[in-house]
Amino acid sequence: MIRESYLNAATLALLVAIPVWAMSADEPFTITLMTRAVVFAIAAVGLNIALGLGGLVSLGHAVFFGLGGYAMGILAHHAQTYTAVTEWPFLIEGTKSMPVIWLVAVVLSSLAALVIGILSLRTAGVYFIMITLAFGQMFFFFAISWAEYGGEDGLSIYVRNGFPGLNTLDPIQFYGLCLALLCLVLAFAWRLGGSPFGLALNAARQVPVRVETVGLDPVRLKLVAFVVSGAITGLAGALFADLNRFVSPTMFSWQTSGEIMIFIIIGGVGRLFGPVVGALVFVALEHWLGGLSDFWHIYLGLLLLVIVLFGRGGLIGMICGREKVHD
Amino acid sequence: MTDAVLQTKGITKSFGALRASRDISIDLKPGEIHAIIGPNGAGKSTLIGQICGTLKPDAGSVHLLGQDVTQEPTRSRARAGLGRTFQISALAMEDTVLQNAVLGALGAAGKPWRFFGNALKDKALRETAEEALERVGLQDQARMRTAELSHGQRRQLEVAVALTLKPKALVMDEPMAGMGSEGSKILTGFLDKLRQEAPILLVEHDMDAVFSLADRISVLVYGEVIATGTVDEIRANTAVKEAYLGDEA
Amino acid sequence: MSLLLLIEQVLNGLQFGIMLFLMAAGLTLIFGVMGLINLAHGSLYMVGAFCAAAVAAATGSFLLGLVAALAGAAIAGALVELVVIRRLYDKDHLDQVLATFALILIFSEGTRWIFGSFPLFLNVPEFLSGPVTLPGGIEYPLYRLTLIVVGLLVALGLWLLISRTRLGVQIRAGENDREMIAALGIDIAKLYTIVFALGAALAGLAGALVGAIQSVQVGMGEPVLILAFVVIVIGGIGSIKGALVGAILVGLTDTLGGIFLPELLKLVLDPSTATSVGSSLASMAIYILMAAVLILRPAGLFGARA
Amino acid sequence: MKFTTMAAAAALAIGLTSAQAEPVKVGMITTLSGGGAGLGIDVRDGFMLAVKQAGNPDLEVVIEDDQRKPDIAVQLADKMVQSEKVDVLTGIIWSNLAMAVVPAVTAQGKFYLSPNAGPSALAGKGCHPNYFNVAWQNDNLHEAAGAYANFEGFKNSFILAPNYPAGKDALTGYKRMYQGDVAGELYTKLGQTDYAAELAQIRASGADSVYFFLPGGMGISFLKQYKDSGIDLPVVGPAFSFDQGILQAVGDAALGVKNTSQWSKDIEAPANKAFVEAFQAEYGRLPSLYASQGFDTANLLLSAMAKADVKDADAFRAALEEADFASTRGNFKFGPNHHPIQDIYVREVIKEGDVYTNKIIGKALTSHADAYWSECSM
Repeated sequence: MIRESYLNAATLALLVAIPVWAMSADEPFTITLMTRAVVFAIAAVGLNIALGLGGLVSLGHAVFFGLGGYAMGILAHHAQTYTAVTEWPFLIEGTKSMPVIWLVAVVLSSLAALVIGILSLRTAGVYFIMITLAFGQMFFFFAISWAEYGGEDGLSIYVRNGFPGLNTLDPIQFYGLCLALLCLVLAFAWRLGGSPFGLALNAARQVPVRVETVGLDPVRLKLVAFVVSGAITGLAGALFADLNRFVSPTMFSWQTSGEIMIFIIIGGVGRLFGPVVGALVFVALEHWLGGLSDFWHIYLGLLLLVIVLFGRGGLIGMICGREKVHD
Repeated sequence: MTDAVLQTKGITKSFGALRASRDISIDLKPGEIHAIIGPNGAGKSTLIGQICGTLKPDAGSVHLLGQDVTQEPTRSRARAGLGRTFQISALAMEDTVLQNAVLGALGAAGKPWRFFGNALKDKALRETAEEALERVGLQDQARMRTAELSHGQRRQLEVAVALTLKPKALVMDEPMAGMGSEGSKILTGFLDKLRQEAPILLVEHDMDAVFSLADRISVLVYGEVIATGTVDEIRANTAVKEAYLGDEA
Repeated sequence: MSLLLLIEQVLNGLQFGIMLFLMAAGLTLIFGVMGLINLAHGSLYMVGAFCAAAVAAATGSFLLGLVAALAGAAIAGALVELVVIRRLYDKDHLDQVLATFALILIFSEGTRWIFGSFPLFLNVPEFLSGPVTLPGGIEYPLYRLTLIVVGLLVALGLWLLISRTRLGVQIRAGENDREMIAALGIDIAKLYTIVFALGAALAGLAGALVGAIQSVQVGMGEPVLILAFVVIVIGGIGSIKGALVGAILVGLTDTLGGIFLPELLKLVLDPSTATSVGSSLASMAIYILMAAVLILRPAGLFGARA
Repeated sequence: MKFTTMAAAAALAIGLTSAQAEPVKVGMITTLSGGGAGLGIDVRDGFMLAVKQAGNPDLEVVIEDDQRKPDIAVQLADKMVQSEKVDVLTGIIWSNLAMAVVPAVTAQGKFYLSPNAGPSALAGKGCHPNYFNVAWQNDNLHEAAGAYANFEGFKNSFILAPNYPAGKDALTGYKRMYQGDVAGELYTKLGQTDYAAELAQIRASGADSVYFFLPGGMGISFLKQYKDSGIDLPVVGPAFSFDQGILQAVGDAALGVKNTSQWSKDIEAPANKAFVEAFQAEYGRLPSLYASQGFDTANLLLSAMAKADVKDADAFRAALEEADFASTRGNFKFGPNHHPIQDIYVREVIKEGDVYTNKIIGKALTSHADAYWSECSM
């Protein structure tokens, strides 16, 4: 058994080493793949706050991923066509600036998470899974028929958005940016886990009635977790859209929600680096298995089954054993 | 006569045809241990549920420190000073003993909205938590996972979490259940002293403990309080003997 | 819009709802008895349709195809239960969602591997094809009428099975108290396999019946699966009666919403905007219905309070 | 899935030699798994048949599966450009995937030859010198259907399509040519499989004909249910719902239905006869229009390779513009926006032995160009 902190450090080292190698070996596509994994990891770190800490099995996180994506798509679309997003009640211009887009993505997805959370948290268990799924489907069908922004065709952005001081078109620089954000989000999630809020949320997942008897409101704790979680997944959505320079309703589909959840389960639910390991492994599988056979989904399915049936706590659980007791 | 810390006035609760509480009026005075006894199915859990706020009575009211809290949720009653321990331990089993105690301190301080800073390194929270653990004798187990505690130790932790709230009144649901005789003895001694700090409404099956601790006893049968009085009065009460002690009498 | 057209559309909604019920009944039964969320239920629907298409093509008989669909889906269900599903009962919902999601991948690509990427042929049998004239002069396809009747018969059969048979007693016991069935000396493992196979057979039957008027292709199960989940969540998970009511509600909402929302909006918007906004709203309608039901009744219409 | 063909069958090459020795690397991104894989497989097989026949050792093809997901397609395009360093891309089936990929790769100086999708945005203002569409602009087949409706004298058509951009383009295309009235216009849910409600509306509308654009499984469902409903109006659709792959699944319900297509297996061009025979010999099934498009795409590319060096973009582009290859469609040339100018036929579904297939009954449009070329400036 390897200590989890060593494994985490090794994962971080890989996240730096592989792109550096890819650069020297002139394999820019490997960097693109790594960027994809890192962006997925951010989305999953977001979901993990709701799922791992709060126990909220949300099958609707694609909503936030998609909102982040469309925040980028719409703002950049208007910027590249030199039109205003809206002129009423006040003028909103498009933009090609990543920080602004990120801010909009985070605000939008938080608001959506607040509304969806308030409504969904009236239910629990399977009903919660299903009501979040329903909200996902609503956004999906809305996006498909929203002709102004491309409907099912989606929106193409011809040039990646800019970040002050960086050339984001250079794969390695954009990767660095995403990795920095991932580290930030991980640091946040780590601090959150040990914070008073994290402690209370953790207890609210296990024994809501206890949290209630010490004078706290477990539903409000979960709601805040859901909003924070949605905001981070929204940020990832904006990055994903910028990685592809494209957004489409697929980002809202229930399969997207399922995939974000799969990253976490592959890596290990509630583990700080679970989403990161899961996203890396998933992207690698998608790439290598896809190269082996047309029917690679079969192998992916079998692998997922093995992880669920025989691997308690995902890959990290298999390698490191149960979580160590925090001090 | 001093004012009651906790009081129910004629609370009534039915589940369908089953009348689980019938016009129950009991109170808890400062410094006392008031025991509730009764056979299985007498409605003890329903009564506690209404006092603590997990169930709403159909009629009647619950008063805490003179305030009508009938419509308040559990958490408001907790913040107002009502501590509770559960019959079946309700603890975060994956967390450590200390984390459970800190949770109580956190609730008492009413500050769960801090996303940064380690909860376990917060001086005020930790002191409150450690003090409570020490009082129940769990200081050496602070870093253990709660799931690894023995049954009796979990009971002690339940009490410790309740103590972190600095409660004005305690409701304890069978704290002795499943404890060895040694453990029961220690806990009995502890509760004996605790009553000066916070009066205790004690639901308990262990008659030795009840008779040695209680200042007053109420007997609940079929959702109704058939008698309230001192230990001696209850021992002498014929209605109780018939309804509750049955053949033994 | 004429009254006759309205009646015809209501019939359409009813028929769609009853097809959904066949899917949802198995799903809700499995959840009620075993507490399992089975995302792979749509795959069993697909298996039924493919079995029916293959056998009908080989024998030329639609009825043999139906038998094959029932048998094929039941066997596939029993196998899956024995190999995978029974290891999931004591796991949490999250693991169940993931494992059955994995089963979807395996079933879909496996079917494509065996049958290829092109849709299969399965047609309405000669004796059920074409329209009949109903009282009032409504022309309605005979096959769709048959579907309504078959669906109602299945609902009746399920009700009899659960209320009148020994298996039904065991199923009800399983829903109420898992320890009790063990205490009654019932072989739980066997009961679970039977219930799962029964649910699978219902899904397979639905797949074959619907496949005859739709397209028998890989991936046909997922859209129906989502709808079936909407149905059982609205009805209350575990309740057969809830599934029936939920299915008809969803069927009517979906069918009538698609027609009336654009028409209603034309009163306030210009026609092309109304058509487009109306169509969007219509495709969201059932999800809005589901969210609304859950917000008002968090455990569905007929669900036991969680 | 990735198989690299160095076209080892050089022995088969007869007289067709490349003018330049510079090899050309082609990246094909197409749908090979999941729903809709049939179309991608046909395009790939048609393309690879032409490659094999040519036996040109300078042509290397890399094939990847996009799973019909836009984000995967974009990622594969990045891979093709960054790692494989391809010169030409091709293969995408769906308009939404094309919109995600084409602008980015042409902006990076690569050529893109579309074997199937032709969204209007890329034909008009968004046209690009390096983008060539070898199939059709999305509206074309629908325009042809409109023209055919006039020819048949339809006065009151009921039209329906899914509620997404290609669906709206389809009905716009139909109405562009069609001169009669519209009895009803419906946008259905994407992926919808039950059309009972729509059929009831058609029956009640008093229309004299029906035009539908419902690709894939949607069309199969619609046709079966249409037949079963007993509605007796003539129905017309674009070739997508009547192609070789799905006709067998529709069966009798399709018999006699008219559809519009730029290709049919009975087009009287020698190249077409040879193609149909070779395809059947190679893969043991009849080719579809997607296969013919893949085949034409490869031959267009080969014809340009014979004339110019791909590294000389201007010369190569000029060679592509000439479209100097024997198309399976007979007449084929590019308009100023690099979209085809071609004849579009009306076909009828017939049964040949046990196999359902199409037969040409007339020409709907001759040397037809798309409606957007005037908006294109390049």
